[in-house]
Amino acid sequence: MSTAAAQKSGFLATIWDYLTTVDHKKIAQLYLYTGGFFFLVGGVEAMLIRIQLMKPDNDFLSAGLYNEMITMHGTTMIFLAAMPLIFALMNAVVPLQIGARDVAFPFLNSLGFWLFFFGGVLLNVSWFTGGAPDAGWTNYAPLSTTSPGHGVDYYVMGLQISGAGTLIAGINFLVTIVNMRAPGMTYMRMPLFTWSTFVTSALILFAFPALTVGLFLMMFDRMFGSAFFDVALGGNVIIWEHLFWIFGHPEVYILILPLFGAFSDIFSTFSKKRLFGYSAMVFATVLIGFLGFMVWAHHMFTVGMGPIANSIFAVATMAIAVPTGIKIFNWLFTMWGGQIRMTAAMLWSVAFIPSFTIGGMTGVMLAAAAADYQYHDTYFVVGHFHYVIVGGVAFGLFAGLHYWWPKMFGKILNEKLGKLAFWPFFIGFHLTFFIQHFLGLMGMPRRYWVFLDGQGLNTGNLISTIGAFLMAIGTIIFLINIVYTAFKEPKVGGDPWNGRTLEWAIPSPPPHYNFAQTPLVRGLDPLWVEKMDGKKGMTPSEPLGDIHMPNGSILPFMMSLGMFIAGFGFIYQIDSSSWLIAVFIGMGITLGSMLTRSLKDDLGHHIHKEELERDIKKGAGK
Amino acid sequence: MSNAKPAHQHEYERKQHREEMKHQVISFVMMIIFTFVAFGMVMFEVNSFFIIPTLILLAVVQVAFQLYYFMHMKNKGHDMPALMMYGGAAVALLTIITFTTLIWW
Amino acid sequence: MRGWMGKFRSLFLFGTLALILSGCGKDNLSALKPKGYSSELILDLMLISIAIMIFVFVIVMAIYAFVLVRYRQKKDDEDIIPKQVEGNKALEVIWTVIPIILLLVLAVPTVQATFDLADRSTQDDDGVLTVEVTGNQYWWHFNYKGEEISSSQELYIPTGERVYLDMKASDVLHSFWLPSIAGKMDTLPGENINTMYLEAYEEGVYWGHCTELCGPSHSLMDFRVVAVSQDEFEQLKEDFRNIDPEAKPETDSAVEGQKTFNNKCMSCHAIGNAPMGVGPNLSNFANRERIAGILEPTKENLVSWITNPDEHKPGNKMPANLVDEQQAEEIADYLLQLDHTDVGEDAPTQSEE
Amino acid sequence: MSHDDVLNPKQMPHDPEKATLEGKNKFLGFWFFLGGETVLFASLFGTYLALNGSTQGENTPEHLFGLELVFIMTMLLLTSSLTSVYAMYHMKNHNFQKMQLWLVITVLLGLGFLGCEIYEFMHYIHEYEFTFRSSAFGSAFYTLVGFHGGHVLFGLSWITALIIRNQKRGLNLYNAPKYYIASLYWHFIDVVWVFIFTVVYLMGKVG
Ligand code: HEA
Ligand code: HEA
Ligand code: HEC
Ligand code: CUA
Ligand SMILES: [Cu+2]
Repeated sequence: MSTAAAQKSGFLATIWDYLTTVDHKKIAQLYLYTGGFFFLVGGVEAMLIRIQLMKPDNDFLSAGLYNEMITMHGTTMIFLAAMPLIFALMNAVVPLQIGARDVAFPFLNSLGFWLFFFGGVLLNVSWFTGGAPDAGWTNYAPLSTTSPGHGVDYYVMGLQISGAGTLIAGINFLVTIVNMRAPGMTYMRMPLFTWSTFVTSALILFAFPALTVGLFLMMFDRMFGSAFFDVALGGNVIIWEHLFWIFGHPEVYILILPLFGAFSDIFSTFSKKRLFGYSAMVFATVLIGFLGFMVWAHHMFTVGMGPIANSIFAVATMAIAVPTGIKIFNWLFTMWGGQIRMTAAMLWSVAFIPSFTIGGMTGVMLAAAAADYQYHDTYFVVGHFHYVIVGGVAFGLFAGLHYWWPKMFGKILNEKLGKLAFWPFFIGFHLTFFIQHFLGLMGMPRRYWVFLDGQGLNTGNLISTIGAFLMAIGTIIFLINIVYTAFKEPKVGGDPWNGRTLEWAIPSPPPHYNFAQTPLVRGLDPLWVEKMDGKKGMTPSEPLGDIHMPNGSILPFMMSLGMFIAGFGFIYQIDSSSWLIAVFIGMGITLGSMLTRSLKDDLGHHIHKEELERDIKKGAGK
Repeated sequence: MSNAKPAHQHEYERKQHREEMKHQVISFVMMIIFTFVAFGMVMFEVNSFFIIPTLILLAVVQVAFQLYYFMHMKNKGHDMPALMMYGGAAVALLTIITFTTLIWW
Repeated sequence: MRGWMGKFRSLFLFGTLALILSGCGKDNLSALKPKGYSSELILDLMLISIAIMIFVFVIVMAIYAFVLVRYRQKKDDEDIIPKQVEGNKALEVIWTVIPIILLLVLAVPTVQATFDLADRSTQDDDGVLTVEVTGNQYWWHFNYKGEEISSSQELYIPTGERVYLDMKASDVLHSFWLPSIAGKMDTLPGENINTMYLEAYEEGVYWGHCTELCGPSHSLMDFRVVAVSQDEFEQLKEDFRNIDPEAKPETDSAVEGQKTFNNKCMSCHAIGNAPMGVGPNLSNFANRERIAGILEPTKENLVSWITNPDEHKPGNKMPANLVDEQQAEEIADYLLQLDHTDVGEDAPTQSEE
Repeated sequence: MSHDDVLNPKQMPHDPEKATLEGKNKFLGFWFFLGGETVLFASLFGTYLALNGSTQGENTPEHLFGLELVFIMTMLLLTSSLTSVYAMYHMKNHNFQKMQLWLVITVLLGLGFLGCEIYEFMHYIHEYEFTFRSSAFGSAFYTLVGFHGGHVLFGLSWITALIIRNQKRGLNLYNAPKYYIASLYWHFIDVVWVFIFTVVYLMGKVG
């Protein structure tokens, strides 16, 4: 039981506590630490890429290693850094924003995290066992099916396991948002971050199964001799591309939408205004999610689908600019007439607008199918997606972390250092990626281990590399800030930013039951509504009573560990069937844990009224 | 199991359940009939231009019976399930269309 | 279609844009310096889109700058509570409708250009050349359909007419990109054949890249397209058909080289007209601008390639150390005199600049 | 609601599967999961349809498939869907033993189905040398139908585990949602099968 363990002190007890926790706030921290770690790993890989491309004909990395580097950089950044960091924010914030005590499935929440964790570890183990995957993050067949060694097998198993975790997390958030809202929290009163979490989770629900199937087919081809992508036996390599992008395009909106939500909350808080055009914002979010499923083939314009398909997908893709534009203008007009406070969180958000707009506009340029015959697979595309991903997702994560850090850890990240980290990162970002558009048009394809001298590409690449170093400096300052804040900054109260939404109505960090009494929501921006009525906090919707909480459990960890072990078994049974033992052991652990879970009743425990009253005296009630 | 509900309400619920069960049995019979028709058409080689669309239509109707009657999607409190099933079906449809038109050329 | 889009170019904004962009990149390699029908069409499309984007960006930035300057909180205003505006119907309609219009303006030429570039109506006409292109790890093969000639690494085409390419791959995916003449098209293994066309306006040697990740040496899978006048192209066909694989070289060393080559290398390479082998056809090797697509054509480089190709193109399929240093030099002498045509020799190329 | 109420309710509510918050969550979460499964199977169907011409020889759908067995399998599975409906009917009427009985019948029918499927696969492999590896069509066929078979197997184990685990203690608010979603799962398996017999077997025979 988590409460019992927490009372025991000591390092091991803390570890045990985190291994067994089902508390969404602690799971948020786990996501933050692992995602943050993988961001650094992906960042170091990016730096190695940029060093290799610093000058023509460079041989800092070997050709094979370079391909491993880009593959792992892309895969790590997308699946193991950006997504978990987003989940960190969602877990930390969404239940609080809707006035819930926890998520709908605390146990599954923990399972989702551990699956992601072990999937990510499995993927990265490949560095030490003779070579990482090297067929690009898109892993196109037949390069991937014929890639020697076990690199691609790690890709398949790692993503399959962490993908299962993601799917679970998505379902969890969907149900949480549908079922767990506090009284009065209607759909049209939900903060935009919650809304975008909802839409994102729906995208996960419908997009990830396509990846799952793709990975299964890839696994069968590589490990069990099937012929899906083997043209000699009638297979077809385009199938992988479709499956990958049916997943892959929604995935990029899975990445950006939650941060659109975070920006909405931040702009509104630091402009002291309610979000301009709230219902249009909700509508635009849903519409982006919806359209996101109809455009995947814009990644395949040069595959040869023919002019009809290309035209349809081109026009459908362009349509997404409309709801996104609605968002951009609504943010601008949220600030219009407001009282803008330039905190570090706001700084990142403000910087996001021009950066993302450029990225979105190059996206629309890419969507012009005929023109994409020139852009495709060149640095123009690399420029586009780093503008939206770094300028949108990474900026958003920095902004969101600055904004919600006090809620997660009870301390505001040092503002001075925050701004100091911003500037080199911001400048470095534009230096690195703006020039890449031109490099692409001047004839530099992407995924190029070397570019040749005398093609006019030298200066551009050098500038790009310099920019990357500035980003690294920015990142390091941000890390320093975290350490500095942990030791030097004072504790803050529940509502350091003069917030508007429910999460600011409870202490920072919140007690593990979040709300001693479930609040009554009386409008959009519920806390602001109460403040305007001259009240200090939320009005409770229920009398103080016992609170039902779920029990911690080691089973999610065990299930995921089993999958991890089985993963190795699957990878190496090609070499020797004795590895099948690992499959059996691993699956045994997983299935055994599942059986334990379903046969053993687990009804949770209650926190008693007296305990709550004690907490409230100490300040937990407000 | 002891049951402390007022007798009339108890009766009422049971009647409702019986009513529902009747619908379900009817839908089962329909499903069986559809299946017979589908297999019959193929086994007795009813060769017609429409045979494939007809087969698919029969399947879709049959599945609708499963979802709405057997799985109770017609009952209230199923808005969200319906939304998500239709969402899934829409993506499914796009996927199938793609795989039947854009894979070989 | 080209007509009305071409006219845009004379407009002021387009003119300047085109001018600025064309400052970028090398001749015969850059998408911004079109030398052919498709690339020019695409550049026009790009310019339209860039103009729209600049228009949008300027508006966004104007509002942005105004907001950030005007509405920053001042020192003493901390207690001011701004009006909590819910929204504004009129504004919201405006920023929904205007982007839709702008996108339509972009969508129409996009669709037109997409269909234009997929046009194959003249492929089966008399006298229209179709080349079968095959992408291999990491080299290209070109078979001139119906002409009984073929070449590797360098594709010869006549200027001023459409040449169709029927494209496929023998192993993994590749993509054929010729920025200054046309866009790109993937080559796929299996039954899916892709078609695109090239129409070069000027004579020249144009540089192309493989743009689909295809293994360690993906970045070294360069090729060239030599566009020559139609007369010269006729001459070329003539020259290629008359290649005599047995022709005796002039120097002794080359004669030795020929022997060794025929012994050790012919299992993969061909000289003269032959179906595509495991390695590139070397008929007119001395006419190549690069060895294996990337190396300066010096004897030193060639010897080094023959003895250890992997050092230059990691992972390529040609075995190392088939011959010793001495034999390699002789082979190099032999190969470097396989100069079967003068066609294309004075065509301008990007490396000259 | 106290723990006692959940395990030994003084009064069974109208919809026991949705009486607790946990039950409501399970119910909804499981439906969402089925939404995702729809896409999963659609991807498999798509792959199958794309590859069903890639037979590399005479092992074509027309040549291989026999409709009699498929018809029997269909009847088994369809009927098992009805029996699980009966089980839920008795759950709503709080008649635990009858519910268990109908579920046992469901499991038996499901086992029958699975047996036929295994026989079918064996038949193809031994009589026709038509395997997972022999052509892209073979891979697609066994993967699609096998994924469904895997679902059947999982569903059977799940329902069996529930039957055994709860035999002694009867229906309560803690296990009612579990029963309910297990039966949803079983129906969904039938839904998928309807498309399999239509798309794979019937359309395969039509050619
Ligand atoms: C967060 C991630 C993210 C986001 C949000 C986007 C957003 C968009 N992307 Fe991007 N994209 C990627 C991540 C992302 N992309 C990645 C990772 C790849 C490469 C994958 C790989 O190959 O490895 C890629 C590749 C990619 C391609 C394929 C290129 C190629 O490989 O050849 C295309 C083509 O259409 C495209 C288009 C778009 C469009 C139209 C949008 C739109 O959503 C953008 C909409 C936004 C705006 C337009 C700006 C704001 C709007 C206004 C101010 C209103 C007015 C505007 C107009 C009228 C234009 N993207
Ligand atoms: C979330 C997604 C994401 C993010 C954040 C980034 C961030 C960055 N990316 Fe990434 N990138 C991709 C997703 C992403 N990328 C994808 C999907 C691809 C395609 C892959 C493929 O083709 O398959 C790609 C490809 C890609 C390429 C093209 C490679 C090629 O085609 O050959 C390049 C080249 O410049 C590049 C550079 C960078 C840089 C410089 C950053 C920088 O922003 C990174 C900044 C971060 C840091 C610099 C971290 C600094 C950390 C430290 C200094 C560590 C300190 C250490 C300790 C304290 C232990 N990326
Ligand atoms: C097993 C097959 C094989 C054999 C044997 C072989 N080669 Fe090659 N060769 C190749 C391949 C494949 C390439 C293309 C490499 C690439 O560019 O990736 C190549 C490329 C070349 C090139 C560069 C071609 C160009 O178009 O620029 C030369 C020159 C060459 N080989 C010479 C030789 C000589 C000389 C020998 C014998 C000593 C030889 N090869 C034997 C497979 C072979
Ligand atoms: Cu061939 Cu890249
Ligand atoms: Cu996309």
